[in-house]
Amino acid sequence: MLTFTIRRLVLAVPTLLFISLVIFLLLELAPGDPMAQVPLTVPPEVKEKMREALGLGQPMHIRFWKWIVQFFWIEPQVLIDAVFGSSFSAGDLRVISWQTRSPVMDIVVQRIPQTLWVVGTAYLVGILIAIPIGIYSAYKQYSWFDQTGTFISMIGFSVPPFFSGVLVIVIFSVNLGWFPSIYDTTHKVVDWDSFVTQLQQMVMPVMVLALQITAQISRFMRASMLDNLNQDYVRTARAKGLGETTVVMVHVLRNSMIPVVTVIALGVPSIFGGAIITEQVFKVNGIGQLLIGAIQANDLPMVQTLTFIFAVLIVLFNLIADVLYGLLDPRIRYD
Amino acid sequence: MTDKDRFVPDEGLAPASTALPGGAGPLEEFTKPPSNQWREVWDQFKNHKGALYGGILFLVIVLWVYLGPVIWTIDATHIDIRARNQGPGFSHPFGTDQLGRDTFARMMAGGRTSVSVGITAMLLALGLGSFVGVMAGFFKRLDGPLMRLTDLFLALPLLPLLLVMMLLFRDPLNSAFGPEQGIFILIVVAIGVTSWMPTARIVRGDVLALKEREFVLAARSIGTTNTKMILRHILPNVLSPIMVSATLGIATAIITESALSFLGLGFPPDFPTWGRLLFDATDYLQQYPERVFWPGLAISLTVLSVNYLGDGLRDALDPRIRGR
Amino acid sequence: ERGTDGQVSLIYWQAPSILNPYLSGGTKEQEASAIVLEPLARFDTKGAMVPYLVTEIPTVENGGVSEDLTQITWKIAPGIKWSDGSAFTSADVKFTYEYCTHPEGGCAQLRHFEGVTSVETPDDSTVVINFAEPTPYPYGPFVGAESPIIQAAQFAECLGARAPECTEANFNPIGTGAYVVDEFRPNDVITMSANPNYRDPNKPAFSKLLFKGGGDATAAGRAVMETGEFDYAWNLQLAPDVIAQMEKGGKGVPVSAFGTLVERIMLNQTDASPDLPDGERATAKHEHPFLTDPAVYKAMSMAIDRPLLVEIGYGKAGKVTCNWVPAPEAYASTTFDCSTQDIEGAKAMLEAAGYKDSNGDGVRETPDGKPMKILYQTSTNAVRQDFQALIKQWWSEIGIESELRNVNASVFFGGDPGSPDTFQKFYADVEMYANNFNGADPQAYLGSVLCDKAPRPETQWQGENISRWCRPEYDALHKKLSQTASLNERAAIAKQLNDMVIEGGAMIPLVHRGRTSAHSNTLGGVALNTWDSELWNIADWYRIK
Amino acid sequence: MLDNPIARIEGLRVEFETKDGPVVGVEDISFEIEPGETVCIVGESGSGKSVSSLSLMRLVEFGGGEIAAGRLIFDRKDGGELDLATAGQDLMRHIRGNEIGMIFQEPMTALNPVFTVGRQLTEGLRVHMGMSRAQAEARALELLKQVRIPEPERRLKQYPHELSGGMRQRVVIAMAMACEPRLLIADEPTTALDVTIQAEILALMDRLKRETGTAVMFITHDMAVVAQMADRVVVMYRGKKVEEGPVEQIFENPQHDYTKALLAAVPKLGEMRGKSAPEPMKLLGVEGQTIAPIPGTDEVLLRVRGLTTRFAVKGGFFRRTVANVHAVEDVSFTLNRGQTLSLVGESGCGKSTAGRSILRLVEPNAGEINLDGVDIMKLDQAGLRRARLDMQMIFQDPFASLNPQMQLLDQVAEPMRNYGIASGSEIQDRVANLFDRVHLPRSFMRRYPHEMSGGQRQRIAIARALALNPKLIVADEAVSALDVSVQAQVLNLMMELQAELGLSYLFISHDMAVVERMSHHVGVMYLGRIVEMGPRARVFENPQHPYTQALMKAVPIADPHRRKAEKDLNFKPIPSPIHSLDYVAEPSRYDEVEPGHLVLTTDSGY
Ligand SMILES: Nc1ncnc2c1ncn2[C@@H]1O[C@H](COP(=O)(O)OP(=O)(O)OP(=O)(O)O)[C@@H](O)[C@H]1O
Ligand SMILES: Nc1ncnc2c1ncn2[C@@H]1O[C@H](COP(=O)(O)OP(=O)(O)OP(=O)(O)O)[C@@H](O)[C@H]1O
Ligand SMILES: [Mg+2]
Ligand SMILES: [Mg+2]
Repeated sequence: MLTFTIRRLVLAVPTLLFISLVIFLLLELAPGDPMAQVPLTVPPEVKEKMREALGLGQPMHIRFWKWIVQFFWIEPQVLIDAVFGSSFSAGDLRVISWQTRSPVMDIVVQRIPQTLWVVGTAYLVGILIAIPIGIYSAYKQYSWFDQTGTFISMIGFSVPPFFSGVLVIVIFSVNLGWFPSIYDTTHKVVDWDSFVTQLQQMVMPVMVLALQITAQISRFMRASMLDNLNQDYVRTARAKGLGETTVVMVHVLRNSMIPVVTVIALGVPSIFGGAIITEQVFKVNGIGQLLIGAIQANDLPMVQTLTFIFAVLIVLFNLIADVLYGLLDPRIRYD
Repeated sequence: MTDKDRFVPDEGLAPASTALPGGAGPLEEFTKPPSNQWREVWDQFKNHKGALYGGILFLVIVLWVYLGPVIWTIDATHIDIRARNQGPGFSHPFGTDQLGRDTFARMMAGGRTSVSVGITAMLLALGLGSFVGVMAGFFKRLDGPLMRLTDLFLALPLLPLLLVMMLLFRDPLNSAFGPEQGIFILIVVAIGVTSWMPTARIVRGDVLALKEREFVLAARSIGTTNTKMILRHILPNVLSPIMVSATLGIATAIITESALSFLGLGFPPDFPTWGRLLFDATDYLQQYPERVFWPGLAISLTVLSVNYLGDGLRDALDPRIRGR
Repeated sequence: ERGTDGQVSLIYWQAPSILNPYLSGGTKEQEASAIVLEPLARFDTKGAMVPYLVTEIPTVENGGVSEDLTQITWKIAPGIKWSDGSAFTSADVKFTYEYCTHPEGGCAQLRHFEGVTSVETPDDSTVVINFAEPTPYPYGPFVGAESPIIQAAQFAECLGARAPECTEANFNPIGTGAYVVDEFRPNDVITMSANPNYRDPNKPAFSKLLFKGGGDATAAGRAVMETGEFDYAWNLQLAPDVIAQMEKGGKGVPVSAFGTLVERIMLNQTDASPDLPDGERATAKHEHPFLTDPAVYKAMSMAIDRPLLVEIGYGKAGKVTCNWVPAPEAYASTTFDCSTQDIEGAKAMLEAAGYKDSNGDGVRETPDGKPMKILYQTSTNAVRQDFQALIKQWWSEIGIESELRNVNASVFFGGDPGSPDTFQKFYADVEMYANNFNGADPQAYLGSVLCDKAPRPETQWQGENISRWCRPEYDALHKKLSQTASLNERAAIAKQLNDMVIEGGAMIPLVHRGRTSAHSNTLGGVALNTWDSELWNIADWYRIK
Repeated sequence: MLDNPIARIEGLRVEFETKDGPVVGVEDISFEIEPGETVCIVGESGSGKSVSSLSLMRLVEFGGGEIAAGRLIFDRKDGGELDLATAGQDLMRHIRGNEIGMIFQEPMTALNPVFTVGRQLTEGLRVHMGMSRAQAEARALELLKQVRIPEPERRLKQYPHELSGGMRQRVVIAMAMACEPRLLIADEPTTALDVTIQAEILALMDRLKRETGTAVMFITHDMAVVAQMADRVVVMYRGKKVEEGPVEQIFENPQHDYTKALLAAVPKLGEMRGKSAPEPMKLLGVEGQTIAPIPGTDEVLLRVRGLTTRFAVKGGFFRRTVANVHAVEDVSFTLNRGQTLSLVGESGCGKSTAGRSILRLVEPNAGEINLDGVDIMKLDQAGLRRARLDMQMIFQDPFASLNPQMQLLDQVAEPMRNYGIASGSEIQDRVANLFDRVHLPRSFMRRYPHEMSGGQRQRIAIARALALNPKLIVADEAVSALDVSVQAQVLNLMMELQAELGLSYLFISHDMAVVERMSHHVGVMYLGRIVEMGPRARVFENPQHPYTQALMKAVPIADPHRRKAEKDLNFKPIPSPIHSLDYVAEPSRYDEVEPGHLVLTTDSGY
């Protein structure tokens, strides 16, 4: 298993380098210019100078190489410095956002907490709701509960968040006044009251996101349970005289969770990636909003870095899903 | 997660004793006459209640959006400014919008685009996904590169990709197909190209498993070439996961299109789609709630009907289940 | 009493990414930095200048401006301190000039210092600005939200190419304004607190300020007027019935004010057909097949029902206008009237000029047989899309077929020379957007249609003359304006210039747009200003008890 | 009290709710089981054996069935009688596993793959006996010892997939025995197992029964097993009981036609004694059967020399080959035209690999294969494809080897289409002829595999193999998955075709009785090598190699008078065929003990 993991990790490096190159070329081809924000009154020659200051004057391969160095060599040093208080990175040029003229990673780090709070919680809540629903739907296949569950998850799947988000805002903030419609990213949880406030402001975005997540995961859970409920070992367990609860919640569930757990692991990168539309609707200003903002402002270093981080996460969690599968299912042996 | 190893009690269907004395002679005939394959598919499909209703509903929606304008002749872009912001009434069954355009007509026009986008984008994604999946699963040498390609596409951000595509292809497409067709092709391709990966993975997994099945070996021993092997033996047997992807694909394509509208990358403003109608109407959620209701309902109904339709089709296309 | 009213919360649906207006030309950055950084003088709600960091506005009458119009002298008011407690001196002003005019700095506000030869500091409280030529309107530098003063001490190391590296200074500039930055989160939120060293000991009334960015205008309006979570929402570009509905929420009110913003349709004087090779497309090399014909653009203008547009799109925040320069009062021409739609008249005009529908497809052809089909583009925005649909219908009634296109605003206004979708490139026949000028003097604005300002490949498609409209007599008259000092005379010339542009078909003005913002019922002191930053008087804001 | 039956089934009727309305699983079944007695239920697949047993456990309900009528009287430990058909699920839960234990057919799937053996064994104990974890584990260990699993301590911590099939089945037995139930239901406990393991398991059950006095309800379709195990026999046919009686009576004096047919269809080891050439079986109710020996010719068709096939075991960081599975090691034989050579041996000894290597469906590492003058090993892909015209294969699992999505017509026509032998309507005619050949009605041509019975499917596979008029057919366990009665028919069909068309078979099987019936020559394989080879009569009547002898002994004999005792059986575990890269296999050397009868002298590992 360890060899497998290491092998996959090593193989991932060229893949990731290739991915980063493709992203880079893609962004180069994309329309948009970082000087878009600068008004027309600035003469072209000044703009040209500004571009040069951003490193845009250099040929493409040099810029790509610079980004690689900055991202893989300097940024880790900054991280080490931040943790141990050393100063390896002093004076080195970090990956700088064109939009804010500040290091990209600092902004990313700033955005992670709110993304995790909202999207992460939604993912968690979604899973926690989805699993029991999936189990029960499968156990009572074609019952009214199952039918309703299918129906609701299909609706949940088909309602775009820009609509459901506004709908809950109108209902819960405007009409009922229960929750704030705008997420306060500066809010800090220090005591119980502030925790309650935090919960209040999280409820709606979490609700909207969790609806979609629940819809998907519960379908998976149901299918997986159905696959296992008819297996011979279930009959064996019953023949042993075990109670229904034990049979379903221990024997069947454990087996059914294996594929679901890996599906869940595969979804984790999307937490870090944020939920672009939901973040926008509730003004959560997490990673998703950062990405879309950067794209709109043609902030290439930011977009490049963010998408590359996503790529790393996706590759990493693919691996984690595989390893989890191997760990959970004793039949699977890598090597 | 396919149902390929779902418990199918096929033994006992034709007791072996039919060949024994006491039975009706050595080779008893089945009472059921051998029938046309498509007839059987239809018979099974008919008996699947959800599928039948889903299918009918989907058909109704498709007919409504494509043939409806023949009956309801008001032009979806016609502005009748005096009649704006009307509620449902006799002359405008779904009311009118802020410019006095007939919502009913706009729903049909929007549905035409949405349904076409859904179906074509799904077909494209499916075609790509199945192709990559089959190739990767079947040819060991291609497996690594193709799966890395899949990773790459999974990791690519959709938005810049779209912007690049818009930049590179919009003008050529516009001049070749006209502006509406051009953007239609662009959006369909964009959605298709960014959503084939899950299908590819599932298909690959199934193909890998199928390759180990004895009938593939048997086919090889009777001299079946690779191409024929894929066409005759592999593809029909991965049809059911593909069908599932297909039904989900239509739904996701319709929803993705609406998200593109939200981000301002979708169709032009006078080109209604359900996603855009819904998006435009959310601003008026409080004043005119019925405006969000219609497109919302249409999207949900389509997604639902397609889902049930897919369930039924999958069962109907699998001769093992069909025989039950 | 300073700091007694708790917190004031502002929501801007576009989030600032930096607090240094010299490094970003965006309105959102200017608005946000206006809370902290101040210019020597600002414009009030009527466009008149009010002294801020100076004792009075220099004029020729009071001797502040030299007779030959090449020098202006500002007297800094005594006792002004930076928020860190150090004294504000003329050196800071001079530094600001140096900072922005540094050849490698890429300063976004360079045009405010156009024509300035030097800034002198005879003493700590005197600033003398010298111009190369007689400048009848010498209030470009250091006046208004776009060219505030930055602290020399803080930015000393940030000159030229090093400007972008000063993240700390760019995010937390030290200013003389009513508030000090506590934390700046780029593209998200800014928290500020009252400036302890603010010159008026009783201001500001709030101790804290929250400046939230992001989302969309609907949500911002809702947060102020319906849920009352925020005190102030900026620039609510929403349909009037949406705003009216929000107002029913009862927590806040929309306020509107008119500046010089005009929603207009620009008419491309050149041929933007995709059949032309790149480099010739949309340049003066090829004239537009029919848009330059007065009969055509006049008919197009007549076909438009402007009052209806106002009603649908802007309600109280809009007025019908036929002018490019609608304000200030003195500069607004009254030559034209365009408040009634005249489809029949338009048809007749086209008919008379030889544009007939000869093949019966409902679209007219030019005398040489070209169908009158145009591409009509604008940025993505609900109101603009409604306008497009309406105007498309009206034009189709007079036999001009239009194809609509909307482009994401960030691309459309982005100015990327590589993108075909920018408004400068104008790869369309007509395009709709709004523009205005800051300050109260239209001279620079009127200069934007000079022949040599046309975007073209040689200028990397930069330039303000979007229509590529070119009349030598206009250029000459504009030159005359730049040499005239008398306000009355200037107004007369300006009106004449405006009329030439409209008459000549560079654009079809549609709506004189006001700015609508909203503030909560409990927020006092708001005076919506379209000539300067909306937050120009934020020091005076208070909580109504 | 003593003669009180432990379980009495009266007029049982079970219905299943299906899409096409209710289906009757079993109808009006009545029989009883006395304490300490073994009752065997026999009958072909689908006759309702499992349904009856599951009803007794009230587990049919979970499969969608319903006990529509009848009583299931069970005599409980504390004396009272109880009708299980009406008992509540709570009470049933108490009885299941505690008073009635059940062993299932498939050891591969009957255990939960994600829990350790120990966990699954102790579960029932803790529920029913209220044992603590430690107590339960101690008892589990004891149980494993009882079922004679080697290294029982280690097994407790292992997962099911880490055990061999035989061991798994023992675990299942131990699980069923855990609470010392008074009635043990064994639903085809050995069907999926090898002869040798089967023999062991049967002996084990017999011993356990004797030791604990448990009554056993034993379900099987294998008459030989019945003969070994039963006290009484219940014969079921199409959901009904057709006959019941003591085992001797059933075997010696069967009353019902079906029972007679069943017994006639069972190939019995030793039946062919004294006959030199194979001959078809006499089947009841088949008119006009001509039973004539099939002599074949002496002309060599296939000559295999030193065939060696290894599978690489990859590992390490760079996925390099770290070891080899020596699946087939230096195998040589010849096969004559019109004759059958059988390869026998236990699971995993390399029979299939040998067969596939000859067709080069797996690539052999070394060796020489000469088919009718063509050197198969030297052919390129195109040549190989052409060569396959002459050699075809029939696979073990008739269902798995047919494409479930293709109509039978197309499946049979596929080889002809592939080689462009025929086209259009000619194909149709040819396929029709082939259907006639294998005795399938032409009307089946438009059917799908799942619409056929197992025997019919195997006929399709045979028809497909015949389509190209091959000279050689490799039949890899072609009848192992079939019911006895069907098996007999397919065997007869194959022999008939051989007689008519002069086909040669390489017949691969692990069933000694079938091999005896079919073959001219026999090769016994063990761990990749042929350990003994010669004319069928010689090998069966005079086995020389110790492995052959052990194998012969393990075969259950369909005669209740010749039961085997556990002590007769003595199997060594099979050594691993995996060897490191530098392992050099010794060449196979043989002793010719009689003319044509070769015995391996090289150490085979046995
Ligand atoms: N879940 C079910 N749904 C419908 N019919 C069923 C079901 N289970 C069993 N049957 C039917 O009941 C009959 C008896 O089946 P059963 O499983 O008892 O056969 P069996 O004798 O055990 O066969 P085998 O030897 O193959 O195990 C068959 O006709 C079968 O089709
Ligand atoms: N594709 C393969 N890769 C690796 N090892 C294999 C492969 N196929 C077979 N083996 C191994 O080769 C050996 C011989 O296998 P083979 O299938 O020939 O046995 P068999 O005698 O046919 O057994 P059975 O009676 O179970 O079919 C076994 O140890 C098996 O594990
Ligand atoms: Mg059974
Ligand atoms: Mg085998």
